[in-house]
Amino acid sequence: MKRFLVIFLMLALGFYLIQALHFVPFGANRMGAPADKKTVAAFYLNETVPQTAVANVVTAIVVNYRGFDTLGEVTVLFLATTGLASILYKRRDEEETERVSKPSSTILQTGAKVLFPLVVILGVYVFVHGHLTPGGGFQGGAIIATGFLLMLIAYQKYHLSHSMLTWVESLAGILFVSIGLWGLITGGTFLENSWFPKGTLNSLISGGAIPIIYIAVGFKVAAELTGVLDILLSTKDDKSASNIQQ
Amino acid sequence: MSITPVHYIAVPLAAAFLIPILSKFHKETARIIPGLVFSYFLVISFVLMRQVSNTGIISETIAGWRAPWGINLVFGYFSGFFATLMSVIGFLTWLYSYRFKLVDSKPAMSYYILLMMLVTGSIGIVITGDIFNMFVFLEIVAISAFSLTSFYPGRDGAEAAFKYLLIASFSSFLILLAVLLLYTQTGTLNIAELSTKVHLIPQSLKLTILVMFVVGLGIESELFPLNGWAPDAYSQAPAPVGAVFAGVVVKGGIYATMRVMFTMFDINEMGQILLILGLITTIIAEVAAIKQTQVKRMLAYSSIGQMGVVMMAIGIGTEDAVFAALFMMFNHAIIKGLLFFSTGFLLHNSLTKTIAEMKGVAKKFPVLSFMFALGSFAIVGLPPFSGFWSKLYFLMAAADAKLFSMIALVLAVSIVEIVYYFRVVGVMYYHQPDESLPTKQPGLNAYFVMGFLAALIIGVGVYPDLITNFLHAAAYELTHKTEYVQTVLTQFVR
Amino acid sequence: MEGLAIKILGAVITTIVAFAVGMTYGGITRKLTARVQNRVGPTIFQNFIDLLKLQSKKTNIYHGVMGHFAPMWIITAAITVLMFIPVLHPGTAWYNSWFPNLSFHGDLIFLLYMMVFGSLGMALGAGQTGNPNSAIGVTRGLSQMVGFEIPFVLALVALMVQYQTTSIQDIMTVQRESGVWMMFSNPFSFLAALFASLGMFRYSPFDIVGAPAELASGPVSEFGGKYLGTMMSGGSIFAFIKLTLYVDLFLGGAYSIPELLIKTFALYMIPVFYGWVNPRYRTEQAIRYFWGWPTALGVIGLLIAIF
Amino acid sequence: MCSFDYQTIMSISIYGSSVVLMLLGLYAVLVKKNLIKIVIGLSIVDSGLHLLFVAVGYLHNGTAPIFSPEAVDKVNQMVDPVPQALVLTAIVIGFATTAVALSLVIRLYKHHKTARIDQIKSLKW
Amino acid sequence: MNTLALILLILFSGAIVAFLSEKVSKFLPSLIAFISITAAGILFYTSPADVFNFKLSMAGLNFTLKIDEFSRLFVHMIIGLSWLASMYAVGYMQNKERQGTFFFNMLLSIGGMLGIVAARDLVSFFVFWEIMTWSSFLIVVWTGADFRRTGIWYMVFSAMGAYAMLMAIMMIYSDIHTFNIDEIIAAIAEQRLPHLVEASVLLLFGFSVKAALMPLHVWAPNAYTQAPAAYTAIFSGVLSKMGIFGMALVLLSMLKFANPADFSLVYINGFIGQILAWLGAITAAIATLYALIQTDAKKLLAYSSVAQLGYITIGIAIGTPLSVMASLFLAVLHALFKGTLFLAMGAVERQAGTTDMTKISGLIRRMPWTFFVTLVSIISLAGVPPLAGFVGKWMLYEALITNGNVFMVVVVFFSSTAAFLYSYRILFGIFLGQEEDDTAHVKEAPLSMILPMVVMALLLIALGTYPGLLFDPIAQGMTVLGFENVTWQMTVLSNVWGNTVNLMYISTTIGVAFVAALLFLTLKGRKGSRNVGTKDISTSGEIPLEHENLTYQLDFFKPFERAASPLYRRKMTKIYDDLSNGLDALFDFTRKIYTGNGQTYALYVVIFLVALLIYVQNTL
Repeated sequence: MKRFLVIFLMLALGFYLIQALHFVPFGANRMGAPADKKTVAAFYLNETVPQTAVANVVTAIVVNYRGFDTLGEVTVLFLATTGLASILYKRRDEEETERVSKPSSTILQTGAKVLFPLVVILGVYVFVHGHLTPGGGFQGGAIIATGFLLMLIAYQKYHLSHSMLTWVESLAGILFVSIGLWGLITGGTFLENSWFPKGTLNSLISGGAIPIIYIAVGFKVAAELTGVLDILLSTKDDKSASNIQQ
Repeated sequence: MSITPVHYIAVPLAAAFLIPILSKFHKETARIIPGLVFSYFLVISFVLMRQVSNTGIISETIAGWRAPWGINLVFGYFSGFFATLMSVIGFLTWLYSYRFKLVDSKPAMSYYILLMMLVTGSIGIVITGDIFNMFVFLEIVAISAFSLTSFYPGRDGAEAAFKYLLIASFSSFLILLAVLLLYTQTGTLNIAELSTKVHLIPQSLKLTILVMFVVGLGIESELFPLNGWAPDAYSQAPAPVGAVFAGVVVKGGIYATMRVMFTMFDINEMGQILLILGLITTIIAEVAAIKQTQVKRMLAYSSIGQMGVVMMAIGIGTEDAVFAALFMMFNHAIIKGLLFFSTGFLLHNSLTKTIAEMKGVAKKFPVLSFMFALGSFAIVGLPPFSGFWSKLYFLMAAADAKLFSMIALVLAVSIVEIVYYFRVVGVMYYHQPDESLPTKQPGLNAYFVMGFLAALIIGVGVYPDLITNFLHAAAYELTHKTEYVQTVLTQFVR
Repeated sequence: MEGLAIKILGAVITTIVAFAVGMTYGGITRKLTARVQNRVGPTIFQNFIDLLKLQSKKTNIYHGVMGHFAPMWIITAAITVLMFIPVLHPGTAWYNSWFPNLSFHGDLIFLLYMMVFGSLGMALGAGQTGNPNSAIGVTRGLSQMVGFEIPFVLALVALMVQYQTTSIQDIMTVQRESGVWMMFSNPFSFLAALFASLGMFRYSPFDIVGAPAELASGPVSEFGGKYLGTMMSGGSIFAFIKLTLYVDLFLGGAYSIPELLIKTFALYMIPVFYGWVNPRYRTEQAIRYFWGWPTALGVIGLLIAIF
Repeated sequence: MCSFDYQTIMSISIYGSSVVLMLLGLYAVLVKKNLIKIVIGLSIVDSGLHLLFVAVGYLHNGTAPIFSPEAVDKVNQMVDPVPQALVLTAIVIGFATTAVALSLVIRLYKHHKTARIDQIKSLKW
Repeated sequence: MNTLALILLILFSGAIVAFLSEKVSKFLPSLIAFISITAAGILFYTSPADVFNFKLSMAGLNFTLKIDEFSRLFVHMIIGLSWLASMYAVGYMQNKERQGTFFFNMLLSIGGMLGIVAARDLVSFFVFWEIMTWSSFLIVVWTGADFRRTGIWYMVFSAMGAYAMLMAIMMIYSDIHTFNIDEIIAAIAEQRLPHLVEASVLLLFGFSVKAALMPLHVWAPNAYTQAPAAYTAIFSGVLSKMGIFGMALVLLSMLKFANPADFSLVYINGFIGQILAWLGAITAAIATLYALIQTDAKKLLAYSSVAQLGYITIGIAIGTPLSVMASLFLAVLHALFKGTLFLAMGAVERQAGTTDMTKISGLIRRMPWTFFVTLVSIISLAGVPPLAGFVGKWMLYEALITNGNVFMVVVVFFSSTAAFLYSYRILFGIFLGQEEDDTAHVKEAPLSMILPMVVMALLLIALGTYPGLLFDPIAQGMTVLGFENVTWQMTVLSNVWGNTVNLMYISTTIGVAFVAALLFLTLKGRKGSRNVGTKDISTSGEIPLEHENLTYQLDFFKPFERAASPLYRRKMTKIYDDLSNGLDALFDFTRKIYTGNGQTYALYVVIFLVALLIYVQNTL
């Protein structure tokens, strides 16, 4: 009964979604010519290179034009780790719990050992070149986190230093905010990019503060994602659950 | 460096990132830094409100890009009202929970960070001028709220948080979809520019977008069929967080609704629907509240009911109605705050937090019980407390719109409200305590917080002009969007 | 000053007449009742003899202040009501010289309430004696009063509405001028009032207050000597008052003492006769009785009076 | 009947798959009883939505909005960069939500010894 | 400083000080209350009449307070009775807990009442009305017994009334955008008020609640009973009169100005008046019937108050000069005698520990002064001449008869005859009858409690002969209501048919006869008379034994009850109970929407989304 109701609802919703998407023809140019700067997108395409000297427009948008969103986004991640820590918080006496995953095979362990540095390096590459190539802090951070995931799965006794993660994510966050605040302090606006030399287009050191922010974001994301994975993996169905005070 | 709206966001974020490091050196920093931030909020609010009254709406650019290109923050009377209210409630909540005994430093740290970010996120919703940015702040609020809801270990907190998360995911999905569709049609995400361009959207699509906003933001502002999460979340979160939910988080949702409905679109397009939704919400919530056995759950339903009335006022959509809605929100924030704060100690050691456990607490906690009773009197709208005026103004606005049947229904559910609030007061004062629960006496900080709120309730009740002029300005600003749009779109670059 | 003296004299004469008539009627009733029941019975003047005996007895028992006040209360009420009732037709020679009293200064509603005054005193006195029978008697009496008051008031209101006045003199004058007694112009109201009078006189079957068999005379059971004597006198005056009121209201009043005596005696015999043929009611039966036909008659009479 | 040219097929397949993903996810959320499946459903909804984000920014024969030295002049063929930036944010937020959701599921499972949503309703009415 | 504002300020700040001063001394709040009321009274009576005028513009609304001649009548009542009651309360509340709360609310409600009668705009009227309501609510529940039945019901009914008023106020506002009563009256005269009839009916509904009119009276008996006696006197004496005040305002002040040319309006006006009057009559009858089966003296008086308010309502609703005068006279009188009675019951409660008439009796020798004031008030209540109650009753009957409301007269007469029953019940139940051993220790109340009662009792006696003392302010007040040139005489009552009753003669006759009888009976055979106790009696000629139960208190009017059993069958409380149970079930059913299953909530969201989409796409 409920199933049919849901199917009906889905069909109706689908109908209205499609009806709505009918007004959004696929592949049509809705931003207008970049030179006209009629829409935000056109403005970005037109102005990114002259204004910020960043090759990757998406990066420019993410870090500069809409940098505030990114700050929020980083905060969301930060809150997720903080929240996770409090949701799955264990008292000291139960801290020494094992990881939930089963012991893994030698193949995985060996492979992980080999792959881990490569994955981390790839991640670092991705976020360092975020302003030049597709990719960036988030992507790089995520790649690094997968490396740690691999290690966490492969080695049951693999211990991450939470203190280290905290330091990394906090410092990266502080870096991001202080770059933003620097703009404010120097009399401009928050997250302002103009005080930093722009550099030349398509070189590693270009785009002013954008790469710095993106690297900070990369570290932060990597640390946070790793932290999340670690917390999730190291929680198990422990016996003490029943006597936790409600 | 002069104070600008972005301080509302940048300072707490810096603080939040700092706390994990600093608390490694000294555990108390996790408590104190949020307090400093909240105090700074008060300073910002005060300075900015003065600035607004001198020079009009403040529009601040981020990253140095002029309004449609970059994200901008807008601070006028309307946003300022919300930001100030949130700052005050946030500060009071921090002060109130300052001495909360927490198991050890780590959850305490999470608690204060999450609390701070809950308020910050809500203020972000309020001051941002960009619709996608608003979404991001909504998510910041949501994630902090999930974590705070399940803050107490135990199963019920997690259950409440999961329901909240499940429903809030729908909210973010719909808002995101609506923002995407808006973007495809107008090519911009700036609220001011959107308001000049929404007429370009085909009617059918516009309605779909509006519906998505109504549902998505309706979840945040606890409209009827969308509010299943609310009672659970309110009742499971720690009591001060309940106050923040009622005083800050919901206000963010309502603000977003108002901003979208008034500034971006025209309220008349969805006004009727909001009106009816608000009415249904009020009726069902109050009806559900009367049957509650848990105090905090009852307060939660009551909050929903109040928000229903606020939504009705928004649905009416005139300047007077908006004024009434703002007044009501102000009252709701301070009164519900007082109620949650006093229940926090009254039921401090209770496991089930039922009304029956409050039997005769007035003998042991005369001041707390008095505060609760005062809050009850105020929230049901008895003069000379502040709740009365907002009710009066709402009714006046509704009467202006000739919505008599609606007035009648709202007044009828007010009677229900009286019944359940007074029942609790009766239990507190006129029942003999049957067992002595080892309860905790509040500290001076909690007394200060409650005393302040009580003074505010009585002060505004006796002399509503303390706040009405300000609210009138806010209502005027919202219903006359030209100033907002012009300030944002024509501002000088840098 | 002379007028005042005459008034006082008239008042005294009125009181004496009322007292004598009431006592005598009581005696006649006792005699008649005895004859009907095939007994010899006391003399007609037995009541006077009783009174003499009571007043000359030494009163040993003092039941507290209310017990002391009760008889006075009754006699005061009786005299006051008597003063405000026109014994004879206004304008007649007899009336002007001897019975002017104060009857221009009161009206029907005042009389209705004033008549309760005495009962109230009695009730209070009876209450203080602490005798449960007295209290039971009082409650019965009050209950019965609520019973018969409804038809009575219906009749009186009909009267007042019909003649557009609340003054007794005016009612009498109207009856005299039109020559039609109320009894004939609105027989339903008259009947209702008549039924009410059955309760008012407290003869069997409505003698539930005194109820000699079970309550030992009820309210008065604890009184003796001067107290009981005074109460008896008051009661006699009240009997006269009630009869006179009925005559004034429904039988066109009287022009002379003999006419008054004839009319009152005729009226008085109705409850007496009724009592002979009926055993005592229980209280609720009595109340139900009054709320039955008498009330219906009263309503009809009132409707007639309105339209 | 519309002609099945490249554009239509792409439109149907991309939009269609994103809509289908969203609806499938929603279906899972609304019907599946297992908490993990519900969380997966939420993720699927998110994926569909993210796909839609990218899809609406697409331009026919467009290129990535990156000014590589050889493509500096292709500015007119670049796809809309804004939805791509937005979707980045959305993905991260989706990740955060999922992480919190999973942690809540873990805790719920710990206390209720079940992951069926219809058996976890100690808070009601 | 404006005098009126100062009076209100004194009362309100006195309330707060009294509340706080409890911490210092238990005795202090009562003293502060007494002092504040005294100060307010002195201020009121020493200021010239034209200074009671106060305007305030706040929060976009204009508040106007003004004491006109009509209000002045009520102010006399409020200040007078409150002053006496607060004097009484000093002794009455001695050694009780939570005095601060009590006196706080007492002063607040007194201030609220003053505000109500002074208000010349509907918002301040409503504000003061609500302040009065909740402060009296707090006193009603002060003892804490039976909170649900007493407190919640009182509050719910009050709220129903208040919100009906608010609804009416909003209707008026939507028509003419003002709250000022004078402007509203002007608008009525100019027929600019389309919602006049609805608004008036709603307003009257609201006032009927406070005046405890028939279907809305169920809160009153419990509330009057539960409040401490010192306050019940005010509660029943003047607070309930606020409903009467409001009715007078609507019926006589507002509706009267409806254009006579508008036939339907006039018709409705008369119709409303008739309905209200009949409700009042039925209230009087039913409440009297319930009063006489009570065993608790306060509850009995509570029902009696409801009945008396019924009479008062009739007079206002009929709206002829005589009836309004009767009504206002009765209103003042009711304040006096019911105030005295409640105070006396309070004294009994304080001295003997209870007012349950099955538990105490025979207190006449222990508390003679209390008995005296009770007797005087009861005689007034019963309307027996020569005390003041008769005057009010007489005027009411004459007004009804001369106005042609003949069947109403019968109903009213029935109820006031039945009132004799409970009048006797209360006198007998507490003061007369057998003296019990467990009440042997009872002493008379202290002087500070006796004095206020005696003052009021003396007033009742005086007004019985000189009602003109009260007719003067009433006639002045009625001028404001539009009854100009109401004739009245100091000691003579008269109706429109020209019939008169001379109270002077009545009192003189009674006095002379009484004195004569007193002399006769007291002087005759004084010697040898023996003062005996209540056990010294003969029942059916037998001397009762020691253990024999001679107390007759239970089922006092059982025969009457049996006779009138059809009238007792339907209890209004039962109907309300059924209603509230039904609502409860409905509420319980409704909240099942919140099933607790998160998935269901999600389903709601999607259903709602789809429904809204379908609705919006297909209709807008």
